Amino acid sequence: MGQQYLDTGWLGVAVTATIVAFILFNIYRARGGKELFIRRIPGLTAIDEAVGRATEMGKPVVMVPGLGDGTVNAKSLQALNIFSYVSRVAAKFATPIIVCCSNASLFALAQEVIRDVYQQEGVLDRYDMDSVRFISDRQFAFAAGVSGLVLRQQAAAAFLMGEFYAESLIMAETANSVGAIQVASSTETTQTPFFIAACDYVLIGDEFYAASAYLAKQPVLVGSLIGQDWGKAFLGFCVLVGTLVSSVQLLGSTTQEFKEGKMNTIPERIMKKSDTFFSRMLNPDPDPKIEITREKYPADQLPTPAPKETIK
Amino acid sequence: MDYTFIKMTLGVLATVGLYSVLYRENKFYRFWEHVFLGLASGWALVILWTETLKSTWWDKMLGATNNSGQASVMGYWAYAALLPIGMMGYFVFSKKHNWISRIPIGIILGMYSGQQIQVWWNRFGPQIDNSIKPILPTSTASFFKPGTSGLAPDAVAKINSTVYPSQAITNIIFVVTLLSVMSYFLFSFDIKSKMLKNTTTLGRWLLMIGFGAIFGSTVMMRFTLLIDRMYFIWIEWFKMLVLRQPG
Amino acid sequence: MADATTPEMSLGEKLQALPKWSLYVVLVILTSVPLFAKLEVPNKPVEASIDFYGKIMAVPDGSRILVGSDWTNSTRGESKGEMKVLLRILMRKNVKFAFYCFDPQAPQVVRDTIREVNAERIARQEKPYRPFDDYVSLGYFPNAEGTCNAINNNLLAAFSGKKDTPENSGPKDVFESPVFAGVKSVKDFQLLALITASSTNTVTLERIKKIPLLFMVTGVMVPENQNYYASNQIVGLAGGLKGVYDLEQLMEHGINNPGPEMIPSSKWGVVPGFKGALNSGMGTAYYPTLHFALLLLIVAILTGNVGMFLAKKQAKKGAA
Amino acid sequence: MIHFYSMMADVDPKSFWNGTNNSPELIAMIAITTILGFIVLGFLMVAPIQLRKYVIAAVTFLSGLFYVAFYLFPVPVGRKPQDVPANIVESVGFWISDTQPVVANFSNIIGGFLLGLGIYSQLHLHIRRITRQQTDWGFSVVLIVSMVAIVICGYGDWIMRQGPKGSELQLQSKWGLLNYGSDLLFDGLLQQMDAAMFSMVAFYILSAAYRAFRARSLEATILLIAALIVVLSLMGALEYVWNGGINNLAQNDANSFIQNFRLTDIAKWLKDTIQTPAIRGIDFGVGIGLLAMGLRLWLSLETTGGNQ
Repeated sequence: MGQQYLDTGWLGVAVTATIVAFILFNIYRARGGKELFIRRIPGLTAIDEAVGRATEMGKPVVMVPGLGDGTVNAKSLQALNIFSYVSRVAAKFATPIIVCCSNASLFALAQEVIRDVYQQEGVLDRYDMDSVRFISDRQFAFAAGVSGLVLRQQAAAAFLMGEFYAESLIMAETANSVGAIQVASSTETTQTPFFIAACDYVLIGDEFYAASAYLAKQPVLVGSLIGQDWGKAFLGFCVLVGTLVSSVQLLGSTTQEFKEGKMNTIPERIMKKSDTFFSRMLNPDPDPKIEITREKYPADQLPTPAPKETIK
Repeated sequence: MDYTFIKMTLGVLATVGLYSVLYRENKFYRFWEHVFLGLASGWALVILWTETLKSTWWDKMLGATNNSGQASVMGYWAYAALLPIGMMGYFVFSKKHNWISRIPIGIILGMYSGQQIQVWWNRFGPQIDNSIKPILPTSTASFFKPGTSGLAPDAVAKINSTVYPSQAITNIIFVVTLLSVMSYFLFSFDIKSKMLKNTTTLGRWLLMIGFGAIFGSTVMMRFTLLIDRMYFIWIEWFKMLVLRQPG
Repeated sequence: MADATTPEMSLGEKLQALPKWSLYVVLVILTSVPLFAKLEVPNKPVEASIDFYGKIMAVPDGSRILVGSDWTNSTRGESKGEMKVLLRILMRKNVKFAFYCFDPQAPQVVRDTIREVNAERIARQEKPYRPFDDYVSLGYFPNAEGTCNAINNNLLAAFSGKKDTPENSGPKDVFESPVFAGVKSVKDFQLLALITASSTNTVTLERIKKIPLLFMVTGVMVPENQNYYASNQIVGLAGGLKGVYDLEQLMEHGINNPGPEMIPSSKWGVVPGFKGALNSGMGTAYYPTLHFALLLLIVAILTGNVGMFLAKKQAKKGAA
Repeated sequence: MIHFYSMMADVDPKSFWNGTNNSPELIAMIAITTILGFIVLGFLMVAPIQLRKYVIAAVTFLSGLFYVAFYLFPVPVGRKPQDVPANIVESVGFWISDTQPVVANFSNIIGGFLLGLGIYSQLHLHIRRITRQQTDWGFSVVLIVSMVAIVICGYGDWIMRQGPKGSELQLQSKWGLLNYGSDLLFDGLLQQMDAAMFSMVAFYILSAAYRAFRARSLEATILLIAALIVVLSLMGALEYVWNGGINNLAQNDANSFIQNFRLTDIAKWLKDTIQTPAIRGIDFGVGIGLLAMGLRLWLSLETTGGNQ
């Protein structure tokens, strides 16, 4: 049996696998052409409204796919999915767009994705390479650059979506001060209240992940979204059942205690949380003394040790 | 005029310059903004080699020797493959081969997504465990948990291990909060059923309490950083450098 | 933009439309002036801070811990205070430590902070902490995710090839340092204390599972980490300026330490403080000033709301 | 000291994947790998269009597969230094855990190689602005000058520190122009500007709170009250007065039930009972969302950019 299964128990793998299965199954269903329902997310209508407004005013739409951690990741990619929808609309009405990227890999991807959009809309001539920009990969230089841009360009709409940290409010307030419509969403729970305070429309929590499913209406996304719902429902159910079961168990008493991989009999005492069924499942306590002896590599396959005098 | 004075004064100027945008966008701000962006990108170029590629790529690829010139770390040749892979990214500007730039990105995203699957349980398992709370009182001796000050340790331990009605209620609120907030984020269920509708609304209210609390504790930090800036300007620069007084 | 106030506005509308810059000016004044005065404010440490202090004091003297540092000057106000508190405790307990960073600037900032704390110690005739012998800088690691995985999975491989510079000598392999004497895996460190201002907190607790984690985070991260603290994924938490001030007070008074200003805790026995040592730091310096800023915030919010209600009344009157 | 020897042995046993520093075989392998890499690149350029999709998908899948295996594949129990794997399963287990530290930095290294793209985009924009004398072209000059300056000073300083006299540079008295330059630009300016920009958030919070925190709706009111309670609980002085008052009500009886209404306890209750589960509720959702996103990316199930 592997160390990792001793540490986390099979349960972790099982639960992860279950949720993965849920997601894949629903994607499969959706791909099968089954019409699946997803609820309207308030605030999404705002996207079209914002772009429309920008078109009337002939001012640019600014899009910021968040900070990201040095390289491109799923969150910024998700933001790009939403932005490709926005730029699709913008491309139709020839509304100028600016996408501000915080790292080079994201810039490379955005550059390609957005150009694809213009190409698909058959207006590649309208695409300006400088509308997708690398601002800075340094958090606050990025913030300074974006706010400067927003102020000078007098942006009519700002989309702040993805991984935002402290800079969230700098950008939101600046955009607000030039009277831009703002649609915002941060995967960082801690920033959401500030978006709520400063922006017109906010996508909370994983509404952000739901958004692109709703906009793009790709079967894959819709299916995955439903799979996620099943996952959430499943977790909620586990918590509920777990709570009831252990609450009842705690009323009783026990004469057994599970410790370091063994069940020991002990004098009767009231149940502790650690004795309950769920707690035991979730906290496997492997025997730390498991030993396995294997043969060793011959010394000549090891790098030559440094002479002693060099080591203090 | 010694070096420290110049350095600190420049820092103060830069600070004031950036602050000036609070009043309105102006040339002074624009100047410092561009200095900032220039320095940031330049610095990124510097640390690209000195802090990232040198230590995590070049040295690992060639291995290292300790002071006496003996091998102390083996070199891994596989790293060499990363250079051509990195170069593929530069095809993004090519009309014909831009798709190749998707390969390095694909690798980065692949590793990222693999780890999402790896770490999911590590992060949420313990939280699920902790969310399972006793909601039935194990003792009705008193409604509230008795105070423990001035009691013997074992008595304290006994009180702490008992679930009093008040705690049971608290725990119920906890579980209800968790579940109703989660229900708010169910997208595929049609909110026709009154029951679900109510829980989601409740969920949204409870969310707002959470956000309020977050706002509260964030304010502390933001103000602290401003205070620190003011400390830099008034105490470290003005008082200690300009007036030459002890802090 | 509701900046311009016009004479014919009613009081209610005026209260709702104070020009931004006026608020800003008041804020600057309120955060500057109190700094010149030396103020003392009472305080009650939160449970998380008490646990932090208890855990770090429980580390046997002369043993070793791992320190993750992931902050730069941009969060100096909070993170530096936290770092200083940690360093003071470790040095007084003569606990050796190795620190790694996930931000290219972090190593330098840590070294500067250590230099400051050493200066304090020298001024008080205490032995300073010497690089390489008492602590090792493992330097910067660009990829937090991968590195944390590696630390948990194979610490030696994760840190292999890293060099640090002892006093008056060239760079040496970190494994030659006494700090790493006999180290085979991450389990040979008592615990990991992470001072972070970024999302490396989750990255760390998602991946490093083999030793207890203590976090020192910025104020904004407190609620998120409160969650991990509640689920015992981290065993102690110092959050923001309040956390720093808590710890500075705990260093002064200890836990359940009989006396006029005893800090009680049912979780802990008597944990001594460092009476007479230099315990006051940035927390003590900034915490009073914070009050004025927070007060302004509250006043501003109330003004806005009062204004709103007055305006509503006005409107009703107008309608009637 | 013996631990050092055994430790080095723990780090890398000689294997197919590594070689000793400067050893001819290592250098040869490096050369071969690089050349192969570029040959592959050459092939890709002539690759038929219908193949492209699969190439990208395969690459993504393989790189993701490593960490999935790292998670799922049984880690051999109680492995000790210099152990030889007992069977095929173990040798794979060993290989995975030995390779992970190597793979760990790949994405950052590749990301590093891509940095040039970002810099190129910046320079392209600003140089064009200068050559065409567009508005604010002067500021573009400023940007480029400061970029060049810090690059020169930064590398100059670094090279000097790597050199034989490197350790001397810990003393400012030994500094040369480049050292001063890099210290001034980085420590004196860049760091300070970071801090300055960050601290500006305080102003924005104040104005946002003043503008937006109005008891307009029930939701807003709830948010407002919760925020106020926490803010108040952060003010030690006020907290002290409040708790003192409560204490008097309770006639200093530490065990009185009224003690539950100390500001500290109310805030704590709010934190533990509402805030924590609320955040956890969101996190569960976001976590699963991330997991799903990861899964879709790993298996290349969706077309990035939401093509229609």
